[in-house]
Amino acid sequence: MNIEKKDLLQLYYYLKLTRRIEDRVTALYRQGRILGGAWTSNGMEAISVGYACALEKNDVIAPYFRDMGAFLARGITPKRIMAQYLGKKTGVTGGKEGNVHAGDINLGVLGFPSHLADNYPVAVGVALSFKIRGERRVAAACTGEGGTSRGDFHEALNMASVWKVPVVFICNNNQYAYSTPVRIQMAIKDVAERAVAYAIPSEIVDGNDVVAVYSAAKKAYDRARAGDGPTFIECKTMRMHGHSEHDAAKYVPRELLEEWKKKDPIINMERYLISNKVSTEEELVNIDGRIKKEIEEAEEFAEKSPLPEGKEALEGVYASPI
Amino acid sequence: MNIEKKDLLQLYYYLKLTRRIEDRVTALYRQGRILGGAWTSNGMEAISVGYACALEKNDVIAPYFRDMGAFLARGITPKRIMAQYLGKKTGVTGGKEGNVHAGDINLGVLGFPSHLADNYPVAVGVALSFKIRGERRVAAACTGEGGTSRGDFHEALNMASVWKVPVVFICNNNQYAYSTPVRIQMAIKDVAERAVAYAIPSEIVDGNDVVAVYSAAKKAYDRARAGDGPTFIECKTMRMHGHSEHDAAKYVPRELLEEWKKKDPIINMERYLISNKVSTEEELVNIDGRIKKEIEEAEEFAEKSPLPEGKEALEGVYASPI
Amino acid sequence: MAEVTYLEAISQALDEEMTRDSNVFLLGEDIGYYGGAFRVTEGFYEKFGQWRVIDTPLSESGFTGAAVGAALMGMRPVVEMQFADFISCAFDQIVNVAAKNFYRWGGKTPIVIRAPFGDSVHGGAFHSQCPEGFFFNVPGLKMVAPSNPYDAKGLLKASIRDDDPVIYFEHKFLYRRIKGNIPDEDYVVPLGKAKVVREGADISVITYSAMVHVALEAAQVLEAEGISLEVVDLRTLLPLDKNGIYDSVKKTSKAIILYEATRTGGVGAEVAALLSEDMFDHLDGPLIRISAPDTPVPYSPPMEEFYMPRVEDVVKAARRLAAY
Amino acid sequence: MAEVTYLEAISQALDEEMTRDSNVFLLGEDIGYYGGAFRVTEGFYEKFGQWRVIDTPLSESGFTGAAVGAALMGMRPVVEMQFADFISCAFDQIVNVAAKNFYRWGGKTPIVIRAPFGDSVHGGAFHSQCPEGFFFNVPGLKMVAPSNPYDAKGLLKASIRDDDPVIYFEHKFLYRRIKGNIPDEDYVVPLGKAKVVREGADISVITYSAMVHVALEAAQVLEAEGISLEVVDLRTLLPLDKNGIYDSVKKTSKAIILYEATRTGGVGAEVAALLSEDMFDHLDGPLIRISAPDTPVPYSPPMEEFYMPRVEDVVKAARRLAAY
Ligand SMILES: Cc1ncc(C[n+]2csc(CCOP(=O)(O)OP(=O)(O)O)c2C)c(N)n1
Ligand SMILES: Cc1ncc(C[n+]2csc(CCOP(=O)(O)OP(=O)(O)O)c2C)c(N)n1
Ligand SMILES: [Mg+2]
Ligand SMILES: [Mg+2]
Repeated sequence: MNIEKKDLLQLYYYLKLTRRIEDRVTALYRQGRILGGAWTSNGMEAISVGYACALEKNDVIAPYFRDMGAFLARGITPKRIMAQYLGKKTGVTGGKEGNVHAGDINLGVLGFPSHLADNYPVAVGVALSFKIRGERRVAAACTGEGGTSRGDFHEALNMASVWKVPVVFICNNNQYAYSTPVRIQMAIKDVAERAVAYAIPSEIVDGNDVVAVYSAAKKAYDRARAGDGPTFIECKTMRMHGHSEHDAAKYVPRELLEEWKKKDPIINMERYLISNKVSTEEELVNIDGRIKKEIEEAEEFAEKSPLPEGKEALEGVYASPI
Repeated sequence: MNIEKKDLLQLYYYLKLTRRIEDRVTALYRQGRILGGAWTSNGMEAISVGYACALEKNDVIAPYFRDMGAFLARGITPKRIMAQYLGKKTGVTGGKEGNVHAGDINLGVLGFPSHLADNYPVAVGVALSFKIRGERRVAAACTGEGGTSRGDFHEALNMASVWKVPVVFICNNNQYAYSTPVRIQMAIKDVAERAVAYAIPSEIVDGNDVVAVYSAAKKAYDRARAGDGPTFIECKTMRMHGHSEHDAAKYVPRELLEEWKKKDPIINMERYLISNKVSTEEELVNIDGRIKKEIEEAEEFAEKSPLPEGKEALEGVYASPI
Repeated sequence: MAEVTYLEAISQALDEEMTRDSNVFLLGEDIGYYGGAFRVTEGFYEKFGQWRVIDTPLSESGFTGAAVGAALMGMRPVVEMQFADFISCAFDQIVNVAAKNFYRWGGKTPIVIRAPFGDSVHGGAFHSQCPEGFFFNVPGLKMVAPSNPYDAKGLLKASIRDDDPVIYFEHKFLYRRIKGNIPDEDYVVPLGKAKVVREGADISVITYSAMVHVALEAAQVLEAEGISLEVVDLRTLLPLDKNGIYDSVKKTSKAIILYEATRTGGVGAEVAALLSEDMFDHLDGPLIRISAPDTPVPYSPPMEEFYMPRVEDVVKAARRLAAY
Repeated sequence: MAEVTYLEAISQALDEEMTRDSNVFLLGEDIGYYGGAFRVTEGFYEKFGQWRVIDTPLSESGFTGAAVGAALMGMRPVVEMQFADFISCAFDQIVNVAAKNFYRWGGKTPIVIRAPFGDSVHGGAFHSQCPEGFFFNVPGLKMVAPSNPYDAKGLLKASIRDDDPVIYFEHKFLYRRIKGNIPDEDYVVPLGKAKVVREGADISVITYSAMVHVALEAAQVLEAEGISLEVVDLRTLLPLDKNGIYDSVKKTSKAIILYEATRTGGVGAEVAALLSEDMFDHLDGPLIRISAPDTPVPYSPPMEEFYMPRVEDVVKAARRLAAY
């Protein structure tokens, strides 16, 4: 696939933005400034950046909680995201929800329900609406490999294939579901084998190679848009931290982490851009500088934003209150 | 597989018993003597008879509502079954439930919950208990091809394979789920393709050939007992009546029914027994005579049995009432 | 004006809403080519085509989730559960996704879930349940349960036009047994409004769905004895029309709460709780709940009959309260 | 006697029951090698082995169904939901299979489902719910919700030894915050018995789980004002200990019902309904329910605080009732 420079640099930008924003989240969580939990996509950024950047403006995503990159790439700004983490009124959900449990229908981002794989049937319904209305839009849904053990995964893929709707299922296979390794999550080697049961074509890609993810996603979206139905894309990666910030992940063999450290998606991409002469080191440093500034501003914005008032808890239960 | 004469005759006996008892159920339903619904396994008897007869005494089944043959083969007597249909106190559930929504733990028969495929994870749990306790017993669960679209199907097969427990999944693929043909139930050709997603070996058998079902089941049980884990068996058949007695099934092409009429499992088996000189026509007529008598007695028993009293409805909600 | 059955009223509402708004479409098992287990959508497949009357795989959670997704895109899906009993398979999608989307992130989710419920077909524990209690502790959901053709049509239209997820409980017993006149013109019955279906002076019977008819029968029996029942049909179960309930009890000072679901934790408990909180000074006697007992629905006729609330239960309770 | 946390009490109960009865085993996500998201089963994997502390795939419905199957074979499985919020995925297996097996066909189903519930970790709508209301209209189930280490251990043992399906709601807020002395010897706290945890004369506060501590705090505040609260800890939610509740209200004639779940249709409604039916002649004032409002659990601290029932809510309600 021939990808233009501006698109490649955009991929790089979102990779780096994701990394830096999540690093700040982690720091703020450790300072006790973010309450609840903090889950990041550290080392896995290429997946959500890749699948989201390959979409068109009118497409829709049903992300899961490691998809910060997709939130950003869809246009949810760092300001709104930082404010969301701090529970501020200016956050994506006005403080109703924390971290990436958020959505913005105008940007084609559905809110992530914690219950893993619940977003898969929802994405099928999104795609179904496109099919019914004859729109050339696609839906992309992502979940972890653990989430693929849930019944809703099965029901979603089955419906999608029978109805041949324009949905692409992405799976972040980071080898663990919390502490549970793939080996006791499923008896197959590749999650992609699951797609066989629905006659859905699948592809396995290096989840640490953003260009690979982007290209595979783009191809699948094209198929979907052409009316050829769903695709399943398994992105192989590794969760480099604990499940969340409060998990030391002692259950992960250190060698595994060492091995994957070498495959960092950002370093990968920098190497790619420079060795292919798409970009210069200087250019990348400039991008990074821009990102740092953006995040500083976002953080400042978030800090200065007001908290909601307690009684706002009562608002917005119904779209048409009685 | 070499099957002894007595076992072959037993298969024949249960096939015929199932057919005759369900014919009576249908007649009584039409007379308004059986309330609610009446679902039969007409033309599909070979499946439940086959998989149940291949089991050992201590094994356990999690049947579904077309498994009259399995109920009978496990030793639930025609008397108790007829009384069950008539809502009598002497029925399998004492009137608490109707038709084959029944179970008898002492005979290794779990009660069927209407919610299709709910019995699949339950059967995995049964098999898990055998594994934990080191018992050489197996569990067999059956559902229709429609039921395999449910999430519980997926979760069950996945767990069974990861845990390698002694369970055998049987699927009655009778080409329709109520009015829904397989073509809009799933995008694959054979239900057995679903097993690939779990690395579970599968077999497709002629569901109208009781010897084939019996042999495939026996082989799968042997595997399970040897500690080699689950098997999935798809039995191809055809639902020869409506979904239930009140469905005329106009949505089924008549030619399909004509075609499958020629493959009636009972006629199949009679032909097999006689052409292989296992049995004589006379012997089979005698068996049938015995069955007729048994059913007459069962019906009489059921008719004469008392109905429960209304207030018995309050009993048995809890095993340990507080 | 035309006389229609309760079932025809439902069918008409679907037909008219689908004709009015191309965003309305249907999903469920056997609703298309076959016309539905209860034949509510007979002829729809021919009229609206396979993509507006979708025969789904056997996947309640899946197709409810799909309805949610379509609703988020501006469609107005109406899901049919073949029997309300199977709604439990879609429980998670309903309570955690559909009901919370709007609050959590502003995702409008206008889905309607039609759930044929209640005892009538001698179906035993799995074809007779009244599952409204499962969903009664779920903010963000709405629930309605009409008792007659007029409300059946008007509430279904209102539910389809509403921007929130609504579970529409249609009673199987009423399908072909209850007839009524309905206007020829388009109308809705607004969500959230109870209705006094019989005025009375002595005791309020607060009830819904099929039990409304039991209450009305009891009222007739009691009239002869000089006890005057007022019958309040809740129509919408969630959120409850508090004022509608209170207005009646202010008048009568006594209340019976009648429902077909099992006793503990159902809609009846909430009505009692509301009255005991807000109407304490108006109450001249204990509240009496009449419901099914706390058991699964039994199959055998004598037990099934025993299980169901009866006219005589209401009559007895009313006599007791009248004498209080 | 030894002082333990609420969490340690739960852990001890599991350990002792597994040691006592080889049929007891555990299933859940990350409970084995890792020791559980809240570390309740830390060290169990090493002690009991992988087939008694089973790390399951991410399949709540599946592993709950598997527990049902094992229970039918005479095992005594204890299932852990990682958060109670995820119990909704297993709803169908719980209400239709586990809860109805015994009634429908005599299948004894002694499973325990441990559900860490309640607000405490600033987890927002999906890590804070009190889902007991979902299951409160389900005959055949039992539900318990201990408020302290003694009950936590005793009720868990009783639940494991019980022959029916039990949902065991353990409150995340109490895990490490509440300590108490428990006997060294084996003991159980029988299911179905409420407990007066503070004697009082004027007003009964009927409550359970973490809210017991809110009630006790309020009682202390009010003591200074001469208002004497009696605090009744329900302990078992299903079936409710009616007599335990009634005995207290007979004494005080007034009642506040305090619960963390959302208001409509929860346990509180049923307690109010029972009192308004059976204790009408004893009541000298309206019943007052104090609960979370009817909204999902909000994340941002000011809203979360607003959402949670507070000591001052109880104090105010008690003053109002005392003056009644
Ligand atoms: C239905 C459900 N059960 C349990 C959880 C709790 N939980 C949150 S993340 C997680 C592990 C997820 O693993 P995976 O799907 O592989 O995603 P990853 O975290 O590895 O990206 C679990 C068990 C949940 N969110 N949803
Ligand atoms: C979860 C669930 N949804 C819906 C139903 C209603 N229903 C009963 S049988 C049936 C069709 C079943 O088809 P299949 O699984 O192929 O079994 P068959 O009747 O063909 O033997 C349906 C939809 C049900 N029993 N369970
Ligand atoms: Mg993972
Ligand atoms: Mg079928």
